Amino acid sequence: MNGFIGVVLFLILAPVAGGLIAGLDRKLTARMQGRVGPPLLQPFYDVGKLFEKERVVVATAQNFYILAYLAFIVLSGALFFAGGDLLLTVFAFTLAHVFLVLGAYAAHSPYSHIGAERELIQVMTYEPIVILAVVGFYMVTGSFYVADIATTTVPAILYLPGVFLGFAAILTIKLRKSPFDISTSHHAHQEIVKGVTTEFSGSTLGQIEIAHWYENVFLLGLVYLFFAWNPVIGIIAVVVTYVAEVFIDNVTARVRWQAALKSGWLAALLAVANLLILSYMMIGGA
Amino acid sequence: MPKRIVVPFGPQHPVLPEPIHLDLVLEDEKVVDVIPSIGYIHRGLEQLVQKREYPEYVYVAERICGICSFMHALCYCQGIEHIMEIEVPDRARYLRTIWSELSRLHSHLLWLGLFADSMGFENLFMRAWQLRESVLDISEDTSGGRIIQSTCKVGGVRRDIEQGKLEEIHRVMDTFEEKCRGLGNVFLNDETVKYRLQGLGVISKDEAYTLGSAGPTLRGSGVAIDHRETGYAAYGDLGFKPVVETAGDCYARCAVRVRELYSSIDLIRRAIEEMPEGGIDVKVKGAPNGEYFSRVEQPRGEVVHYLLGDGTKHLVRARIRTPTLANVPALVKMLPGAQLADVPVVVLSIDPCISCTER
Amino acid sequence: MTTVKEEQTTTSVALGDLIREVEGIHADGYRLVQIGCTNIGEAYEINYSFDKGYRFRNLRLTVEPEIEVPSITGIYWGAFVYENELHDLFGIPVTGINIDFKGTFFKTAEKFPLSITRKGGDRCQNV
Amino acid sequence: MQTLLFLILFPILIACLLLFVKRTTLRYAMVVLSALAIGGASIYLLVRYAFAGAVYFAAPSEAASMAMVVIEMLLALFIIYMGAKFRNYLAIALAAVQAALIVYLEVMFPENLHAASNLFIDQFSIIMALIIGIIGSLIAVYAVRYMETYHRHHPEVRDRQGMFFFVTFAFIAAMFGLVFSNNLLWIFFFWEVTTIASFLLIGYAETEESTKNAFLALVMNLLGGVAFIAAIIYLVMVDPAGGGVDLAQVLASGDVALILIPAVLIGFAGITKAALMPFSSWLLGAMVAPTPVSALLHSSTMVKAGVYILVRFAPVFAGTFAGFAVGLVGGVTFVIASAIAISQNNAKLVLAYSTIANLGLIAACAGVGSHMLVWAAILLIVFHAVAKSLLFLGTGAIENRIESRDIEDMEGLIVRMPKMAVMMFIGIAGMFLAPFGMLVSKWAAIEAFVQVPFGLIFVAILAYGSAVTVFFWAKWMGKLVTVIRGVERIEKGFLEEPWAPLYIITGLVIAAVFLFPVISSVLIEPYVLVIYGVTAGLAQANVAIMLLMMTLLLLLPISFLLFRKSAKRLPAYMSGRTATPDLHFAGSLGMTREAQTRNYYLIDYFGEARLFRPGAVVCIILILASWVFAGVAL
Amino acid sequence: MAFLKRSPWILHYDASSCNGCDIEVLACLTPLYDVERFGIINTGNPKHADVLLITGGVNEQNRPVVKNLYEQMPEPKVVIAVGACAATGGIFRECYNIVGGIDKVIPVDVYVPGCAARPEQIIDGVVKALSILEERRERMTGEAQVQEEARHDAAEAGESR
Amino acid sequence: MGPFKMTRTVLRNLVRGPATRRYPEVPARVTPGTRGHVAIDPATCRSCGICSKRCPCVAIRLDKEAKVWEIDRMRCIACGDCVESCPFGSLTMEQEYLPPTAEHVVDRYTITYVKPERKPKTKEESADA
Ligand code: SF4
Ligand code: SF4
Ligand code: SF4
Ligand code: SF4
Ligand code: SF4
Ligand code: SF4
Ligand code: SF4
Ligand code: SF4
Repeated sequence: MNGFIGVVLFLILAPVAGGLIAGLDRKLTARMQGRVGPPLLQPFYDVGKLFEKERVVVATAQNFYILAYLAFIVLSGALFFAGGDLLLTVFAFTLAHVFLVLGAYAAHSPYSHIGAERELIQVMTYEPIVILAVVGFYMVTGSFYVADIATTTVPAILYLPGVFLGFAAILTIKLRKSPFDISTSHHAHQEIVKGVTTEFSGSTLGQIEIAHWYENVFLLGLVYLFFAWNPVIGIIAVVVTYVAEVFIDNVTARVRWQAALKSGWLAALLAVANLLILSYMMIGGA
Repeated sequence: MPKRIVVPFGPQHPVLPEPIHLDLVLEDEKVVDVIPSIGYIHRGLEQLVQKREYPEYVYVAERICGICSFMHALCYCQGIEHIMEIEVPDRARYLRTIWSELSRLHSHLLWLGLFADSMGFENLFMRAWQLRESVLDISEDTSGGRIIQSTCKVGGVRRDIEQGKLEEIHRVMDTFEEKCRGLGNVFLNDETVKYRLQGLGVISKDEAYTLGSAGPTLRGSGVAIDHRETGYAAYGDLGFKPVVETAGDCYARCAVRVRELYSSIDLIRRAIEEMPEGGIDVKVKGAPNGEYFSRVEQPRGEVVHYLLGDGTKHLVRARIRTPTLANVPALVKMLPGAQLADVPVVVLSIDPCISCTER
Repeated sequence: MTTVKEEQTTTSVALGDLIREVEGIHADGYRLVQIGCTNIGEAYEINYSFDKGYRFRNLRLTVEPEIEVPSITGIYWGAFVYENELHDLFGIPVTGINIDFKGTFFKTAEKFPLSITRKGGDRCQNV
Repeated sequence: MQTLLFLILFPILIACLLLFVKRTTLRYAMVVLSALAIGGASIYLLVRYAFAGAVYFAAPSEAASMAMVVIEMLLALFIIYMGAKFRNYLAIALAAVQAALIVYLEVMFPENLHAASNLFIDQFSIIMALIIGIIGSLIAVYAVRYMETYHRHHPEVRDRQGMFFFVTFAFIAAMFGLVFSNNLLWIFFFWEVTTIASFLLIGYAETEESTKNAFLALVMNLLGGVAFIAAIIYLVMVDPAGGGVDLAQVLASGDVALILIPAVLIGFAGITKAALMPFSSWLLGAMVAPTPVSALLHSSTMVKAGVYILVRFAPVFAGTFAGFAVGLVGGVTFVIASAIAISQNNAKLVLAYSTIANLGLIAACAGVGSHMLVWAAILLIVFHAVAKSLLFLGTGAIENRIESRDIEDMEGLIVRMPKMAVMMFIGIAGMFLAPFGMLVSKWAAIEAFVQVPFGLIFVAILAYGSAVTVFFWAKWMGKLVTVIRGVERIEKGFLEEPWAPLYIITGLVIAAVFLFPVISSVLIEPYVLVIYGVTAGLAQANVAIMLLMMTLLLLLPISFLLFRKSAKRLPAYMSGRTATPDLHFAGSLGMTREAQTRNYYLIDYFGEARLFRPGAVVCIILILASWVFAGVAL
Repeated sequence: MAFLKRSPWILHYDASSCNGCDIEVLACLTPLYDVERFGIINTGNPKHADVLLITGGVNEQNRPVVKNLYEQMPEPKVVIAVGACAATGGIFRECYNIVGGIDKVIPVDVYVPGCAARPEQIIDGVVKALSILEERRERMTGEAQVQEEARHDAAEAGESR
Repeated sequence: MGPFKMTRTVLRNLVRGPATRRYPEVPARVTPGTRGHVAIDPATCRSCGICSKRCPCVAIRLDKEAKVWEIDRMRCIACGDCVESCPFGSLTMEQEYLPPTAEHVVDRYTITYVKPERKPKTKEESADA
């Protein structure tokens, strides 16, 4: 029953929260750059605007994949907030991104194609660490279920500092922030124009934005799990992590994809090291 | 060669402030060949000498480019003055130097911003452009225009800067220098920036020289050529040493420009300190008859205005060779081997200014 | 008092001697500054400008319209930008350019806008 | 027992008949009918024995064994002949060694060479039989049409279709024999038959390259064969269980330390046959053969024999360092082969590397050998067989139409061959996406590895390996769905295309997801339960969610109708450069160029040249380590 | 709801300007002017843009580019000509290679005078364009029904070729 | 600070608040020397035509017969040459920038200067033809 409530709350509140987070993000970024920045509700205006625009496509099929992307992002988020199996959630999440990439491929345009390739490199970059993070949770709490992990009394972060650091590193990929915003980014001045999203416009672009909001809430949920033993600390940690990501965005240049891939995989190695030590301790302790 | 793709890059492209087009031939993301195509800004304004009398052509020269606007005017005016053997008052020479160096500051800061942007360092872009506004404010205070100063004319300058203002600029320069050094520190010492720049787009000293490169592109490869050394305007009085780096990569070119910020600030301060009294212009009569290759060091390198007059009010020919055109061959040599992500960085590293290149 | 520390010299060169002269200048360690053209009514004056330590040397080649001019890109690789320009704006046939844009370097509304035999005349924009 | 014998002998009969059939239509009819018979029989097997547990049959032994030895000798002679003809002395040497060892065995230990029961069947065998019986015979059906077209496209190749189908069916028969035998000597016999059969099929085109690759496969597999026979000799000499060559008794033997040595040797044979590193090159070389051969080798036969034997021995490996090392060979193979797959643009090579990778994964599961892992390994075998056969057959069908097996040339297949593209799409999805089977198995493997000591290494390997897998599959998928302009549709209606096997297998890929709970609970879980006393499975809730995902996936395309009408079409963004809808733009120097969209292959990072050798070296070290560990354990 | 007015995304293109106006357009994005206060984002991609900001007098080679960019923008959209060059050709009017003003190539909705146009003027220009944009949107939704039908038919006709 | 040299700037920005000039709430920065737009005093213009001859953009048109002085605001580059060259000081450079318009405007002024013997008429100005 709890799970059901979680799902409903997620479906309704996540876009609101995600949009507000995006608004705060932009505001904060602007302040870090010495600017005033847009109104807090700007992301909602933007998406609202996108739905007012004309539908323009290169190939009709491209919009279909984006709908699937949105559907599976929502599904993976819903699975998460229903307290479901974390590993399955992660796989659904990957599936969603494959749809995004396919949408970009379908459009058959040079820049969206390069964006798609880069998006796939990104998936390849963050996938190991995400899986390892899930495994880390299992090792600490003995369960793959979000419901169990979220209600644990074990401070996961103390056991998984390396995993958390690795996860924080790849979070910049998922939030599309410097230094790893290689496939598309929130600002225009990129060598591949808008990358994956180049050929999407109007309501389809709006759907991508909404999916992004859902995704961010889900990702922050993952961050929360590291601190779940104490909800207050958990929420503070989520806020601090997010602010740190915005900060990193503002103090780094974008790197090449090679460096992104290397960093992601090194971060995963860090996580592996962390888990190996953990398993050694557990065997030793047992 | 099976695994190659061709991607059109530009003319409209968010990292390019100005339209150029590149056919990029890529292997995955490695650039194996690049063929530029330009001409999107070619207006044909050299031809306007036939429609504008030579004093009015200054306004056209200023608009060859909005960034080093003043220097084009300066180069043009110095050329006409040389042909007509006009001696410009000392105060005008000093004022010209100040405006020149202000232009350089504004141009370099602008470029640093765009360069940061090409690396995806948005905040650094914002910072550089924020600092640049101080220069634009001085420019507007002294000339009435933020971008296009329009203060140079044949025979001197159009406006004077009063003493109080000069002192204020001198004061502003102190705090401004500190801020610039903070900015320069990021460009020269930040790890992510170094990662993006070092070893990228290398041009050796010999190559840079024989390809005819100019400005920071040349000096970044270790060749100490800077036309201010010849001592036009007040540079002869103030003394000047070129800024040189040796690595020849994007980082070196960036470093040259960063260090030139400091040297420009210094020149402005000394010009203010040594500012002579007197008039700012002389009356100009007659028309130029003769030819001259007028050369001035712009932010991007030496600009050449070849002026040919036949004693009428209209020049026969004004041929403008700008530094970017001279740097294009070097660019074509720099790009192959870079990654797609580096294309904007390498392209910007020569500080391409298409507007003057194509005229 | 301005004293500009530079010297400018201009020497004429015949079409046949061009390559040899340029080779000599290259051997002397000069760098290429520019190649520029002037339409002097019935012929073109092409200035090849070189510089070494602020010593500015010009080779001046005077050619009639339609006369082929050899490319110096074999000596100065980067000369292609200027030579393409000579072709596109003045209609001077330059032969053997290493990167020949074949008239697409500057795409202009009228062909060879600065040539002697300019066709289009002035465009009236004063309306 | 009759069914078992039928499945082994009937294909041989058909094989002999096909040797003499020259007309395609007749051949087609025969193959279809026998496919129905074989498929039907394997399904009957399922119905008959699914709930019966392991059933043993004391099949006729003396005569059969004699026949086998004779055939083995003949085969050895054949190899020596071929080796002499093509000057491959290594093959001759290995065949000679093998023959000598067999003779040694027969002469020295005649009394120990009996198993209590020579044939048996259990749930695992049923699964294997279903794969061989259904997928294998579908491939055979497909092959008839394919070979016809093949010869039309390759007039230079000598038409030996009679021989081709003879070997194909002999192959199927041998595979049945292999999975039904309880006598290690019998297993070895069938093992050798598959080796020779693959040798013949790979060399079918009789070009220099195909002959070379055929010998490569032969030599590597013979190497495994030598290890196999060595294992049997060791078993017979020590006779730890007292059961001689009786597989069931060997496995049930309590003295793990003693069995470990033959297990490791047989495991080595499995490694060669399953084309794990460093022996992957034979499977890659096998790509020169006509596509149905690849499909056969990769999905239902040959390599599956390798992992079959590994999974059989999993209980022996479980918890030993030797087993761990064998598992690591699989793990390393998995991650390296997946990475190399990124750099390949030849569709068949991508499939080959992916096969090697997946076999590696199965071997990793088997080597570590906990109950959950065996459960996952069997799932992997099932799902891999289904999806991979679809992909191979699909690639073949596409190749016949567009005359290229380059993935780049499959761009826009959704426009040119929509039905084929959808089938390929489903096949690829089957290989790496939730909720399809492969992914589910990987998921199960991760959950299982976490629970064994040092399993973390495997988890890490899986984490990296799956990441890489996503990349190379998704980019292929992307090529398929790219919508290109200005091309013709080159595919006929549903019924006109000879694609019945493809439709069926596509159906199987999807059905496998829905049937997965049944397969697991009816076949795999009981098997695991019998061996380990505990069983594994997926939580009910998760199964439900997966079914939900699958349903969502199937429903989503309906929304496609929604988009059909409502949008304005514009050309792609080309930086403002004027361009045509088929992406030609005005390039520099006055040229018209096409903006191609090629996938990334990242050869500098994931190229064969860069990764294969290190991977092979690591694997050789691990194999040696497994022997050392096995020796030490003794 | 008129979200359009609160989120005008711009595309800037330099159609043969002298850079003066371009850098002022860019300056609008930077801290001292910060047009993101009005929800303005520089998208760099015509397919995402609502407002096309063009500088310069359009030369021969830019003519098709400008058209192409304009066509790639989804409705509703507006065009702002920034600076004297973009409005009339400015000082380069008489050059042989200049068409002379953006409106010779695509319809222009707002002209921003100046050489170079000041950031404040550019901001004013965008604000002025917003009401035009809003008008267009209303017209578009009104006509949507009709257009939808027409497009539908056209698509159908195209499909069944 | 460590590898990220931008840190100090970011922190300073956060503490000091935005540097933004809040146009339009705060009026645009102008200086006494700012070149905004050209203004004419039709009462003193003697129709000499020097301004229109000097203007590099040919933005000024003078019709001596009709006594009309026109300026094309969209063409003027605010160089100030006309102002400097007007021998009668009829032209001035104002600091205000012109607002953007939806239409291409040409401002037209009727010259009201009359020879000093006669009394000048009342000023009259009409914009937009
Ligand atoms: S383009 Fe060149 S000449 Fe023109 S202003 Fe800029 S640097 Fe100076
Ligand atoms: S290089 Fe040319 S276009 Fe660039 S700023 Fe200088 S003059 Fe302008
Ligand atoms: S309008 Fe002007 S440019 Fe055109 S013909 Fe008349 S005078 Fe010449
Ligand atoms: S002729 Fe006019 S439009 Fe053309 S460049 Fe010159 S001023 Fe601009
Ligand atoms: S209006 Fe002036 S500043 Fe703007 S582009 Fe034209 S000449 Fe340059
Ligand atoms: S006002 Fe001066 S310039 Fe004009 S006509 Fe009279 S005397 Fe001549
Ligand atoms: S300010 Fe300059 S451009 Fe404007 S009218 Fe006067 S002279 Fe012409
Ligand atoms: S404004 Fe001045 S210069 Fe122009 S016509 Fe009138 S008096 Fe003459």
